[in-house]
Amino acid sequence: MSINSGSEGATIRRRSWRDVDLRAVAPFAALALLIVIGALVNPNFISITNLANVATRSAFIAIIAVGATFVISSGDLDLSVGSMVAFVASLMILFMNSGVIADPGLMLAAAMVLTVVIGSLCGLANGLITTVGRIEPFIATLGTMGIYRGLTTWLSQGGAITLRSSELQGLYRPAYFGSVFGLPVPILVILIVTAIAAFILYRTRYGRHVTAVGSSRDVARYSGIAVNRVRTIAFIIQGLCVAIAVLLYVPRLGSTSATTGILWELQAITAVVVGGTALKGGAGRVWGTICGAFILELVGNIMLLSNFISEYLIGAIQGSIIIIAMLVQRSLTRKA
Amino acid sequence: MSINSGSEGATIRRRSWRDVDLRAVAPFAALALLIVIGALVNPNFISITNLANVATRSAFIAIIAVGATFVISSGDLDLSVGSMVAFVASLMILFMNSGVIADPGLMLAAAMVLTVVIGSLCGLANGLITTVGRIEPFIATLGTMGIYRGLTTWLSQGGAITLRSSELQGLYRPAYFGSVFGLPVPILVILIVTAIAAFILYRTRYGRHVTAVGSSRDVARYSGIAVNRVRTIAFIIQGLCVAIAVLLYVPRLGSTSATTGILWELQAITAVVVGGTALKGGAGRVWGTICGAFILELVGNIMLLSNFISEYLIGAIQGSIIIIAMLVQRSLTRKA
Amino acid sequence: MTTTGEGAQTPVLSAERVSKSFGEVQVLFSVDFDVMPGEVHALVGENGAGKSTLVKILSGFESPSSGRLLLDGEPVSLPANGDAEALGIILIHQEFNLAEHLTVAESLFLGREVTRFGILDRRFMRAETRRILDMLGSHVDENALISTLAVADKQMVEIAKAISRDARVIFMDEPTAVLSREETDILFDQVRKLRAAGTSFVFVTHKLNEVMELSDRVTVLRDGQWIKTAPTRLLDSDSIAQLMVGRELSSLYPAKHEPDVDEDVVLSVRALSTAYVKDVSFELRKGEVLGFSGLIGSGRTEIMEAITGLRPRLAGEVVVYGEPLAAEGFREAVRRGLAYMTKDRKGRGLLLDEGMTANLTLQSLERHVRYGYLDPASEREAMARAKRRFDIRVRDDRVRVGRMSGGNQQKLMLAKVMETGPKIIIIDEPTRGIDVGTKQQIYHFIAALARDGCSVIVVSSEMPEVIGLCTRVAVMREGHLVGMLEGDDINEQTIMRYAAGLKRQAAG
Amino acid sequence: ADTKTIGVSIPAADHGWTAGVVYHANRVAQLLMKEHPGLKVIVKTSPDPATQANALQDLEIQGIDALVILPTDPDPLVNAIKEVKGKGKFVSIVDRAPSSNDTSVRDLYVAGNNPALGQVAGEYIRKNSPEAQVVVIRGLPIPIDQQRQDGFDKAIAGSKVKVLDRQFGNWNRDDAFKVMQDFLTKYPKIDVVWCQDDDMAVGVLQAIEQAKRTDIKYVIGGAGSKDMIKKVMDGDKMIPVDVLYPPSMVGTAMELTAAAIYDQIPVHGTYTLDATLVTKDNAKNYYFPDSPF
Ligand SMILES: Nc1ncnc2c1ncn2[C@@H]1O[C@H](COP(=O)(O)OP(=O)(O)OP(=O)(O)O)[C@@H](O)[C@H]1O
Ligand SMILES: Nc1ncnc2c1ncn2[C@@H]1O[C@H](COP(=O)(O)OP(=O)(O)OP(=O)(O)O)[C@@H](O)[C@H]1O
Ligand SMILES: [Mg+2]
Ligand SMILES: [Mg+2]
Repeated sequence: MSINSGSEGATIRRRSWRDVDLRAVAPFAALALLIVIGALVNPNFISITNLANVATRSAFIAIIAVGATFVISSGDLDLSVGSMVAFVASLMILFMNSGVIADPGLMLAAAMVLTVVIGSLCGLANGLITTVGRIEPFIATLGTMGIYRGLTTWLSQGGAITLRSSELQGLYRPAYFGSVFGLPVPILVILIVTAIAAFILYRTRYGRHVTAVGSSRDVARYSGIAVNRVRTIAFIIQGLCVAIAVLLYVPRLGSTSATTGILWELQAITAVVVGGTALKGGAGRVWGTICGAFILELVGNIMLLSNFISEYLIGAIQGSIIIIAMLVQRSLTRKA
Repeated sequence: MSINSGSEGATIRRRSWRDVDLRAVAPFAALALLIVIGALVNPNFISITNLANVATRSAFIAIIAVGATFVISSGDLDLSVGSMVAFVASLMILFMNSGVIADPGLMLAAAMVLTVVIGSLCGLANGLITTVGRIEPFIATLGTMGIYRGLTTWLSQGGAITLRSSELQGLYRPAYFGSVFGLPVPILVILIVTAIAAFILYRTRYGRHVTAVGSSRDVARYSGIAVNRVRTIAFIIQGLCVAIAVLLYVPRLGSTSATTGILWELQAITAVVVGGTALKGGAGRVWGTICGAFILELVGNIMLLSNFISEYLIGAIQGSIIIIAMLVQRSLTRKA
Repeated sequence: MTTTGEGAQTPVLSAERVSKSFGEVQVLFSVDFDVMPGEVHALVGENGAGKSTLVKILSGFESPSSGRLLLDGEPVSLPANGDAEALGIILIHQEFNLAEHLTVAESLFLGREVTRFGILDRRFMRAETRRILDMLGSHVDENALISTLAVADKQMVEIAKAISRDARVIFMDEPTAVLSREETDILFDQVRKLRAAGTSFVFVTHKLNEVMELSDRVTVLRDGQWIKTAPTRLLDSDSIAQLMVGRELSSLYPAKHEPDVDEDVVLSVRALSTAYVKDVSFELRKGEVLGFSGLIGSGRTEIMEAITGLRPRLAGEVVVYGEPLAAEGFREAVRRGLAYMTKDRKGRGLLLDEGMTANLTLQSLERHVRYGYLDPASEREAMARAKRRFDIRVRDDRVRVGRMSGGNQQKLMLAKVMETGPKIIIIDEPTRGIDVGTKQQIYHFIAALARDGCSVIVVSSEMPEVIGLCTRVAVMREGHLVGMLEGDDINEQTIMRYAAGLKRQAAG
Repeated sequence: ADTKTIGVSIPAADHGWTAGVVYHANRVAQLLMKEHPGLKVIVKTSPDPATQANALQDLEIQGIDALVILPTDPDPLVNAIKEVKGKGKFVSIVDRAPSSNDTSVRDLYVAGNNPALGQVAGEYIRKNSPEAQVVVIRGLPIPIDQQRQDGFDKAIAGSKVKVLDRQFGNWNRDDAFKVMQDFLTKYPKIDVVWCQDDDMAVGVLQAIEQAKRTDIKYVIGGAGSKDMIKKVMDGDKMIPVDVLYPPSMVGTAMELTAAAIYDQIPVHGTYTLDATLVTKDNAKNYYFPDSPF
């Protein structure tokens, strides 16, 4: 066997690198294509402000989708994230309105910690119902989706929950609207969250276990992996990501209602899949997910900036663009 | 080896049969439980009128879910059904409003044929995009969901499309409100559609192939099954079921709007899963699906009839009930 | 039976200068091969030699990169995806090809269902399935779901599926790898019957005694090259082995090394019961190689899985190094130095969509953690080590494990389990699908482990393996441990008598 | 020379009333552009607050001089609106007011009167059937819905009118149909249905008709869809009145805004539109057969 290992080995490595690269690159190619289209549609599109705007507001979906990448890679699905945003954000605002802590800085810090804790607990609940309760994740999280949304409606008594203290609001505003070295905070947060997620998924034991559990529960079990724990942690990571998204969401609008985050779960899942992660579980692509979230947001942005499309048809065109983007991706990958 | 074949074979056979039965029975047990709960909550619940109401209005979701059972069994997913209902119904009403055929009876017949054709074509489109385009069904049908919904919005200019001819309306009304031998037409249609579907799924070659394709694409391919054709036909069946649901939907309110059928896809999928079909593909349970659709509708009905639940919490309780129903089912199955 | 008059007849099916590459990796180099009417043609070679690939090409599941195929002397291009069945060319895949959600009868007729007036004739198909299974002496229930079947039963279903078809040539890619001797005999009877009726067989196996027993001609492949085709009667096992490996093989089994009687007991199993297995007790000493023999379905796998905590126990106790081991605690067991290698490499052993390294280190990732993160360099090293140690041969280092040859998958799985550095190793079917050369390496490897103070349990359906390797042999029958043999008692006859229920010891 | 841009951000047409908003916004946009040759009016629709906040940014990118916004949900959008206002643009808010509705948020507020919509309906019931047993079908759980409920409750406070039940119908015909069916099962006697939206009234009427119940005296919807106005005009017993909540208010706001940026008229403050009670007598004034709503 060693006879042909020399030359062959070399070509093989090159080929498979190209292969891997193209698969990972495909969503980025679709993104680039969209940017070109956008530039043609409206000259304002390509301005830094606009692109920064788009990137900034994709933050919520992007961050949630990073969490979804874990859940989906481990072979599950979480439909409750949209309602979870509403629920967690409501609790955060209610806590800040409660005024239990006088000092605004302290109050804000406490509220942020609380948010992270609640988000993780919501994720934990999803995880336990799915794994310990052995219910299909689709149904389990559809159930909790109803629960979180219902609780939000109840908390808000059908209305809105608004951050009352303008001092707190002023203090908190920069978390969404501010920027560091010219980089808007949300973009910074996306990058940090994704980098950490990529590290966890690709460079830690846990990440490897997620992939294994997603590709085959049985193999994972026979390899001594605590399958249910891995799955539950993935749900907790999802909850954590939701909490981070909430931390950015609350300073932006300063208020929530029962309609906050409606259909975000579908958008998050779409971002994950457009980014190249398979819904069946297995290998996850975190950077692809981010790219997918940008793509979704860009499509909407281009629609809005173009002035020749009947607003009634926006949905239809958005749908077509998603399909076309996937076809482009597919044909790129096929050539590899 | 033949030494122990006698007794061993027998025990195994008995065991697996019992297993199958309980699994299939579980959703019905959950349904029975709900009916008992309902009767306790409100004496009116158990009246024939109420139960008939519930069964009747579950018709749309039930029939759509029967189609979804095929798609899901073959390992795919169709998120576009809700928008497809809106789209097909709009076209049907627009056709009837167009007045191209003077005779109302003929017109109605033509419209019904048209509806069936359009539904099947929509299904075909979904199928081709998924199989020939090789796009994850989740994304492909999310795309067409946008497209059908967008086209509906455009057709209705955002408003409602209403059947204008009151003669036609009068003629068509019994299709939803009428009854045959005391059995409301929609219930009759559910039963017929389900019986046919069960026959196809369990008693024909095509049905067998659906299961095989959903269980393992490779095995199916290696067994000489035209995998893509089987999958595409499942999508067409889904389209057909949507068309049948539309045939019942239009006579009910005589009008559609851009909001018609919103989130019905989630309900249909939930019905399928609650009915015992696994989302991963493989075994489909048509009667279970119908039962799942009833369960969903019953939960809502019981909520409304009960007097002690805040209207804000209905969503939360509905979610909990679904989870509890699944847990009950699961524990029943586990004992098997 | 001796229809081997070469040249006299035209071959049913033949390959001329067939080559095959996957991407830029060539796995077959200009191979010639032919199948005569009514012969059994054995195809042998080391793991990864390209046997499965050749067989897939000849049955239309792969297309050759160059060269041509001839059917009845006429060039053909076989239809893809098993449609060659219509031409009477049938392949029993090395890896199972059954849908888990179907029943046995449904699987048997998948793709060629029998209908009456468009309705599936389920009763007929069930009866027909029963008939074929009975013919094969299989007790498998025709209504059972494939997912509930044991590995061996799945193999029988595959065989039944092939035999039930109207075949001219049947390719069998290691059909006996998971079968017991008895089942193999029944299979061979059927093969002989069909051969007499004119059906040809191509038989891929690593069991050279089976080659000698059944085949009329033998073709040897090595590293994708054709080496030799000859009538079986002109060869013997040793010469075939030599042709395969390209060198002389020393004795297959290493010298047995009996542990001292006063060695520590490292594992003791007391009155263990599960849903199927009843009241099993035994002890394992340091440095011992203990064999588990028995018929298929006798519960050996179940007891091992119960010991390691992969399956619920109903009663009994497992003590490891003097400390009891909790039930359902596979991870705990692994932590305490226990390792278990499954026999179901496709379903439970390996992640087929991942690469080799990810699989190798899956169970032992903690060894590759530096400062809290995984160190790819360390993993690569481990991979290189494992490739050397277990002689894992692939032509493309980044190949998905699912595409590796069966034997090399088996070696990778063994390597994966050994990566955890266990002290007590339970190996279920250690050499399933492994070529003789590598088999020898694995046997020596197991013996070396024992000498180094590890204890090994070998569960195997291959009697010679148990006999050649183990110092004690436990025999299971219908969920009971019926005998514990030592010394001269370890021979084929005695084991068989216990396994078949003709003899039984008091629980030991 | 006088090129100006007005951005109009409104909810996507997700039920009849919003469809009417879209219709009127586009209609008035055409009118305005004809009237002022240099004027560009960009109408954008958004399904939810987050998207609408994005739409505001996108409009800003296009260099608008004035913004007319009908918020999907006002409070979550306050910050986004302030952002625009902070850049010195003229901002008009239509219909749905944020809780802090002052000059720091907007220049002009054209108000549909949500509390009044509930109040007018409540007063009508109080006057015409003083001992009525009423079931209420609400919209979606968002603040405007709450305001309508509050207005209604205020109107019937202290009377013998009794609210039997309230449930959400999500401003959707099918959901309203379901809810009404269940109300009919639950209560043997219902006098009046208040469903505060004409879309939902369609489902309610069908449910009543199906049940062949005669105890229900009438149904009060709201908003003024052409179908319901027609019924009022024709003297339908079940729909004696409708409470106006005209989607055309967005057009009013656009006209006022154009006036503000062109004619430098000081248009500021709050313009509240009445929630007119449409009766058989005045119905034809509010009947627009061409509108999609
Ligand atoms: N689809 C594929 N893609 C890439 N490489 C492949 C593919 N199929 C087989 N190979 C490679 O071809 C070589 C020959 O494999 P093959 O399965 O034919 O071996 P084999 O002789 O059957 O071995 P074994 O006895 O272990 O079953 C192996 O190196 C394998 O990795
Ligand atoms: N009579 C029976 N009742 C219930 N289960 C049975 C019966 N006979 C066999 N089984 C099943 O068969 C399995 C025993 O097979 P197991 O794999 O443990 O045997 P084995 O000796 O390892 O055989 P193999 O050679 O297939 O590995 C058990 O898991 C059990 O579920
Ligand atoms: Mg092979
Ligand atoms: Mg075994």
